Amino acid sequence: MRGITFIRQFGEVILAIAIAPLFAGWIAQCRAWMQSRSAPLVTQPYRMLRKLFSKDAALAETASPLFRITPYVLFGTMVLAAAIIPSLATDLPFARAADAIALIGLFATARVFLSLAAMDIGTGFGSMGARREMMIGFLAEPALLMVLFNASLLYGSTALPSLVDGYRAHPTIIDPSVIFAAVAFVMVLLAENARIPIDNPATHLELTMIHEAMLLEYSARHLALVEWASYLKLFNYACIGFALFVPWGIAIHGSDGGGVLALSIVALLGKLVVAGSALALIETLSAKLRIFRAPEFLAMAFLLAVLGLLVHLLLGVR
Amino acid sequence: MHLLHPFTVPVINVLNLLAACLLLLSFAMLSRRRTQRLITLFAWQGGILCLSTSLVAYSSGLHELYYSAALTLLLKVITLPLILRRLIYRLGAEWDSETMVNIPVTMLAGLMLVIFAFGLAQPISMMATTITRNMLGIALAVILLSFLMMITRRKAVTQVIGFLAMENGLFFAATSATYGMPMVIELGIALDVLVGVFILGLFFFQIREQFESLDLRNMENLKEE
Amino acid sequence: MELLAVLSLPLLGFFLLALFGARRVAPELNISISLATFIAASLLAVRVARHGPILVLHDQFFVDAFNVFLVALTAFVGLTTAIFSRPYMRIEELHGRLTPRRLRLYHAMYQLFMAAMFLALLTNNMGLLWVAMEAATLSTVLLVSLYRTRASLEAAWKYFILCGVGIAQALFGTILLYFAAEKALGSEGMTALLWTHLNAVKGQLEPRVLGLAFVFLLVGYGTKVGLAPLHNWLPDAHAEGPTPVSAVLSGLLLNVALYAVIRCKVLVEGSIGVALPSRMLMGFGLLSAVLASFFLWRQRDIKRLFGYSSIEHMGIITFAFGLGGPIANFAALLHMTVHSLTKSSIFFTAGHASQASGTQQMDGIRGLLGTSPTIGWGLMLGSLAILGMPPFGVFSSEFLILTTAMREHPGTTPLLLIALGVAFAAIFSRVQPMVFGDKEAQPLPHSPALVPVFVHLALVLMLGIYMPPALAEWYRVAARLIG
Amino acid sequence: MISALASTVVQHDLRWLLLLICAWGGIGLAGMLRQRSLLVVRVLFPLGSLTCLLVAILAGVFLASGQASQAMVLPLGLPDLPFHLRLDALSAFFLLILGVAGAGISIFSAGYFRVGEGTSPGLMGLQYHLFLASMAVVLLADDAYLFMVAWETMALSSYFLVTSQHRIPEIRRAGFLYLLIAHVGAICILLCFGVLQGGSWLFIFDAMRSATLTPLLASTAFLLALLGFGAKAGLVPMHVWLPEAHPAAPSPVSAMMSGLMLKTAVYGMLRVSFDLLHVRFWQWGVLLLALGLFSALYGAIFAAVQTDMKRLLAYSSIENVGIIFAGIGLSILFETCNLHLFAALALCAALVHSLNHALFKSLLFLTTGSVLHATKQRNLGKLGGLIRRMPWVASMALVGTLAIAGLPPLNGFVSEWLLLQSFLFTPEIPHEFVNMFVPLGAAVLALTAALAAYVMVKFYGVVFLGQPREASLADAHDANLLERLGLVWLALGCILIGVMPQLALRPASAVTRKLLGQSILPTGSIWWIAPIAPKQASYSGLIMLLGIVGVVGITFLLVRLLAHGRTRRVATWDCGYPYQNARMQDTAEGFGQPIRHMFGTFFRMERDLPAPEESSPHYRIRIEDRLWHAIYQPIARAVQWLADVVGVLQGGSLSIYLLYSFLTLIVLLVFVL
Repeated sequence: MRGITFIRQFGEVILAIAIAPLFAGWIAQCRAWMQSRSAPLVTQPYRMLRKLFSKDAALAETASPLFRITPYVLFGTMVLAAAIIPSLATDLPFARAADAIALIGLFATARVFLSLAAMDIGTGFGSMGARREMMIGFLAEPALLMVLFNASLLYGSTALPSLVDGYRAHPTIIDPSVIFAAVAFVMVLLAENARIPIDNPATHLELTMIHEAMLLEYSARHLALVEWASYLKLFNYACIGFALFVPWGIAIHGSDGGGVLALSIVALLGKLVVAGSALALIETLSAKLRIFRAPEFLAMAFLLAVLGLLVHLLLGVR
Repeated sequence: MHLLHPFTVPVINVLNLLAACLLLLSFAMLSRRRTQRLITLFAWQGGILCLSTSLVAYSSGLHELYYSAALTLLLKVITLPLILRRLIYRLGAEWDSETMVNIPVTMLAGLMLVIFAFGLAQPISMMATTITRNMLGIALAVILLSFLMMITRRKAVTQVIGFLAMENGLFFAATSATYGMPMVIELGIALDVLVGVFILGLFFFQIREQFESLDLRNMENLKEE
Repeated sequence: MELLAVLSLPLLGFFLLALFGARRVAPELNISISLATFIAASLLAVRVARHGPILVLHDQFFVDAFNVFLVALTAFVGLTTAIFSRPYMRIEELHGRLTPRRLRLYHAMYQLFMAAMFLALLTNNMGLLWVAMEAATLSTVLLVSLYRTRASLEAAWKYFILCGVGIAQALFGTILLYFAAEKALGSEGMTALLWTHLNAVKGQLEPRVLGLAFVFLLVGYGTKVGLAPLHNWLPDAHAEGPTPVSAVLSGLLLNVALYAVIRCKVLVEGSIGVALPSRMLMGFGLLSAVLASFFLWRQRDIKRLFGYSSIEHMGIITFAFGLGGPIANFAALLHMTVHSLTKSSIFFTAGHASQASGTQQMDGIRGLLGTSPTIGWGLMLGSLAILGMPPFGVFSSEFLILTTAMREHPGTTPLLLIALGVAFAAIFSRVQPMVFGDKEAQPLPHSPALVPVFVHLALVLMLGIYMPPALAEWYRVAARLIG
Repeated sequence: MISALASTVVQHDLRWLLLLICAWGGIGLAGMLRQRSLLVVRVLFPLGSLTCLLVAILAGVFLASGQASQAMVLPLGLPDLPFHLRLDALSAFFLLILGVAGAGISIFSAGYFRVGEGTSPGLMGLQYHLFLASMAVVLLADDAYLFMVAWETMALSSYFLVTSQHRIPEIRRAGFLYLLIAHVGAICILLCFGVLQGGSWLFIFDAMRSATLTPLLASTAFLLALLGFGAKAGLVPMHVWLPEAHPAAPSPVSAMMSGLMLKTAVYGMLRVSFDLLHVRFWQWGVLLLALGLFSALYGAIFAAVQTDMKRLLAYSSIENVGIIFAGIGLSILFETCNLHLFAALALCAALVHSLNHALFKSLLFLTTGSVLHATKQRNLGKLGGLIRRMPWVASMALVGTLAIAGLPPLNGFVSEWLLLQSFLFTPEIPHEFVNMFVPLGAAVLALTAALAAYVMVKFYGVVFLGQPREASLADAHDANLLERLGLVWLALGCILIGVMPQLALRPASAVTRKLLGQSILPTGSIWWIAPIAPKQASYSGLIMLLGIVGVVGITFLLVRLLAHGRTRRVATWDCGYPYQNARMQDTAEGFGQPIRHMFGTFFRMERDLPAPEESSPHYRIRIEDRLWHAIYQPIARAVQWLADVVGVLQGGSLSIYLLYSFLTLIVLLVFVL
């Protein structure tokens, strides 16, 4: 029994690592389609990773060990996060190590490391990126926390697997607050993953970039790990969203067997496809905001999440 | 007892007269400008005090009071005015006069004080067994008037005279209310007053040396800026 | 026997020093007489502690726990001040501010002043008390004007006139008291003014007269205590007199004057009840504390600053006596002790500090720690102690006073606290830059005698942490006497 | 044999503690023998550190033994009020904090203090150990008098420590402000005790415990305690002294003040509100919560715009104290609504955060001390790149930075997690509006935590990372052995509690059992903590750490094996910009710019903008606290005005003086009539 859960846990992590670049590739492809550009292959991220891994690394003279260790830490935290989030099943032995709040903490750890590494070299771009990244972070975190609060109020837990279980236990209830929370979550997701309208993953325009500014000095395997970590982050966020709002298809506690697992994999892939195209659509439809409009955007997210909370408290659905 | 004494009634009358004179003198001191005049008035006050004390002594048969009267005569009629006169002579201040606050206003304030003092003393003097009991009010009035005089004066010498006049009032109060204090204390008080005047005399010279004048308006440097 | 020694030794000292005060050995003579007085006072204190109150010489002298405690304190501070003044006055002489003749006057008057205070404390006769107080005033007037500068003359003049007038009021009060007593005790001449006799019959004294008498006595002796608004002489006299005189004025004379007020209060309360006198004392106390604290805020002269601080503390003590009851009286007595010790030690250090800097202006005194760590630390610790910082003893008494005030008159506590807070800010903001900072002052030509400072502070510290049971018992007895 | 020894130790815990406190006193006095000798410092401070350790062990043993309390009366103090001492779970917990953090700080101090920096080492040792001892006595005091004596001794000794470099005017000013506010706070505390005795007029804590107060009186006592302890803890708006005094002090002293002394205020608040007061009202909880959260946010925002590294940390202390007070407030709120388990959770969070803050804030202040010694610089704008010069200090500072930023798997996260968990239960509170508003507190808390991360990235990034902004930084040297020992001790503490939160939760639970009669769910497992129920929420720092380390290790190996590219050292690329230099990095001001932009209303800013044609343009910005101008300056002006008014009374004219006494006489006579 224990063995099986550990294997499942391991499998889930491997799957996450494997398909995270695919998800990014899928979004890029959708975006290109929607913007009537010729699309890169959906496997483009894998190619890039492979190319980067095979190169020699060029490290700035001033880089400290912190700079070199950060890609690994980033990758490690994201993998750990993937182990905690119930993307396929809820009976995960690792999930008990961290509830949703700890998950936010984990993401924050990654963010702090990345920002520190960006400041390590001592370039203007690096520190600017770090500053902006931290700014987005402290604005997004409260909003995300409110979203999770909302969910945990519904099901009386902050542990993600318990949330999913709880949802499955009362599938008939759809709380009106969920809608607010979902919108808020999507906004946070966009901000946290360097997406339009906050950031643009495809630009190196100095005045606007946030995430990319921090990666300027990375190369080869380090860059590959950082990129992979950011694919994983996007994937993780998507999975959190699925767990919170559309948990259909996730194997809950006690439901064993290969069939269920296969079904849940299919469900996950399906949800990713839909979510990816939706994200691409949002990105296509919106324009990049000036950096100082970002607080307004995130304040909006926060407001929505709080509204959801209040709606829940007011309507008192329990 | 004392009341059976044949001269009782006239003595009281005389005493009352003297007390009234004392009050009058106090008012006179309040309004005089010339230092020399003040000293004269002060000496008169002492004289009246001496007279009234001996009268009281005579009427009450307390011999101690004769000593008091003698002490008063010695100190307040002879010694102190003499010292003061010599002082102002040596200080060259015989002809000093001083400007004062509005005299009518001062007099009016003095009048209020007299009324206040009488009112205050009345219930107390009712309790007294002495024949001079009604004079307690006058004594208090003299004290308060001297106080007022000190407030209104701007010269060191006149302020001291005011201070001594107050001492007179006190002495008068002691005699009238209680037939005087015990002798030891009287002596002590007298000694203190004498020494005090000596010290002040010394001071006058030092003040004049330092400030070139006995005007107290020069002595307002120690204050909060 | 001890009592006679306490009274006569300073008097003897006065005559001796009046003759030899200008000699080189005069300071040592001064110290040894003070030491002898202190020994006699301690013996007296021990005797009273063992055998209870003493009445001697046809009841003219009376010693109980209340005044023997003050006698011991006075003798002690008198001794330490004499020790302190030895190098201090030498330096003053070197600086050319004093001549040997003046020193003779200083030494003689110092002993006369001590004698007057002992007489005031020990006498049982209210009239003699007055005489002694007046004598103390006269001797200190000469001490305040010792430098014969314009400022010191002005200060002495104001001191003399204000206290003279004040004490004249006290005399009138005494006359009224005698007047009332005569009716109760009969016109026995010498006995009618004896405090013990009065105390025995205080219930029969005429309330109306005693009420009036108390007003005059309070205003009279209160002027000497430095109660606002009768305090105006105090800062001037403290600032302009020689420092040892400021120390004894603050540390001793104010206490003695307050002692007189309290003796009167005990009598008056027996006649007219507790309410009126305590309300007056509390009113004066609060007003003094609050006004003084705001005055403190604007001071520039170091000795003036601590003069105002004395007003504040006298206000607090008066307030505590006004509160009455065993705890408040206990606290008031304790506060008298610690205030005397602390304030005199502050004046010692402040005196040396201004000598070293050549000015009494606090702006000119900087970086004492650099010049002389002992002076610096003495001033700093003394100031903290006087501001009521634990573990110093001032805090213990303030703790007791505050808690009793909260209990009896909760409305007064905010005022007290404002006074304490403002005083803290005022004094500390002045002391800190004097003690700290870069050094500007010159080293002193004579090494200062700072042992008294630290002995005082150590005693104050001890009283804050540990009170010997004998001392506590003594205070308790005295507090009970006051009622 | 050992168990017998242990049991005797447990039975006489308080006596042993007293002995150790005396030992501190002795160590301090011993330093006075050879005031100017550095040897004294090198020997005495380690001894003091050892004593700290023993204190921590004794406190820990007491907490583990589960005794109710030990009491003692000393034959000192006032005649009717001898010194009472009592050791119970609450004091033991805070003694534990004192001991654990104090040990690290003391051993660091042994390497830190030098001759010629302000106060002589011997005197410093006396003040330092007096400070330690008085804090311990504060925690043990069982009557108001001893408490006040110890409390003010603590203030006084720390004041002298703060002003040890008194030649600098700013330091003097800071010291004055500190002592003044401490004194005013102490007066409030004294008043609070005066109200608490409730008519018994006994100032022993036992009497206060049994006193029954009316709601009005109880609330008054609570508010006074809040003012008094809040002033010491640095709650907004009584915080103004903190960012002045903490930077002014030598770094180990800043560490003591921030790490330990602020905790005594927390202790006092807990002692009064949970132990001495017999009732609590939910409004108190709301007040404390609001004030705590506001302080937390305020501290974080101000920390983000600081340019002095120690000031930054000082503001961060305000933030953390705010979090602790918010936890206490929440606990009161729950407790008054009979939600005892949640109250225990919130209180536990506050307690654990106290411990955590003691560890990481001390650690960070100590690292600033090392930086200060190595570079003589406190200004963030003149530091940078120290990670290469001072690897030891930098790596320890990194631990502290991550911990204080509230990142898993370190200790800062644990307490914030617990507090957020307890916020989740606020909808259970049966008061309308309150249960709607309080969840917002969680958002404020999250915002604060995230801002703290921002602040700490700024701190660490600007000080240790990047390129040195000044040439002189090239000869910075790393900390010496004793200093390293202290840093490592504290850093290990941060890591250990992060990974094994049970170590802190067990003692904290002993406290909540005493104060609330309830403790959060104990788990036997060393792997998890699950304060309410495993299904509800669980956290494991250990698994997190192992997970991250494991994944990082595996990834590293895999990359090593599969993608074995070489590493070349090249010049910084920076988008190919060739004129790159150290001055182009973000300065402290630059890093704070988004915060200034967003929270501009909190600040009072003065900008000096250069004119366009200036040859050497200079941009300067000064940021001040609005509250200073809004609250403190008017008070100072009012006092000044009153002093001016009063000054008229002493006009110098003798006649006027005589008039005063005359009028007094008349008035009193009328009064008697």
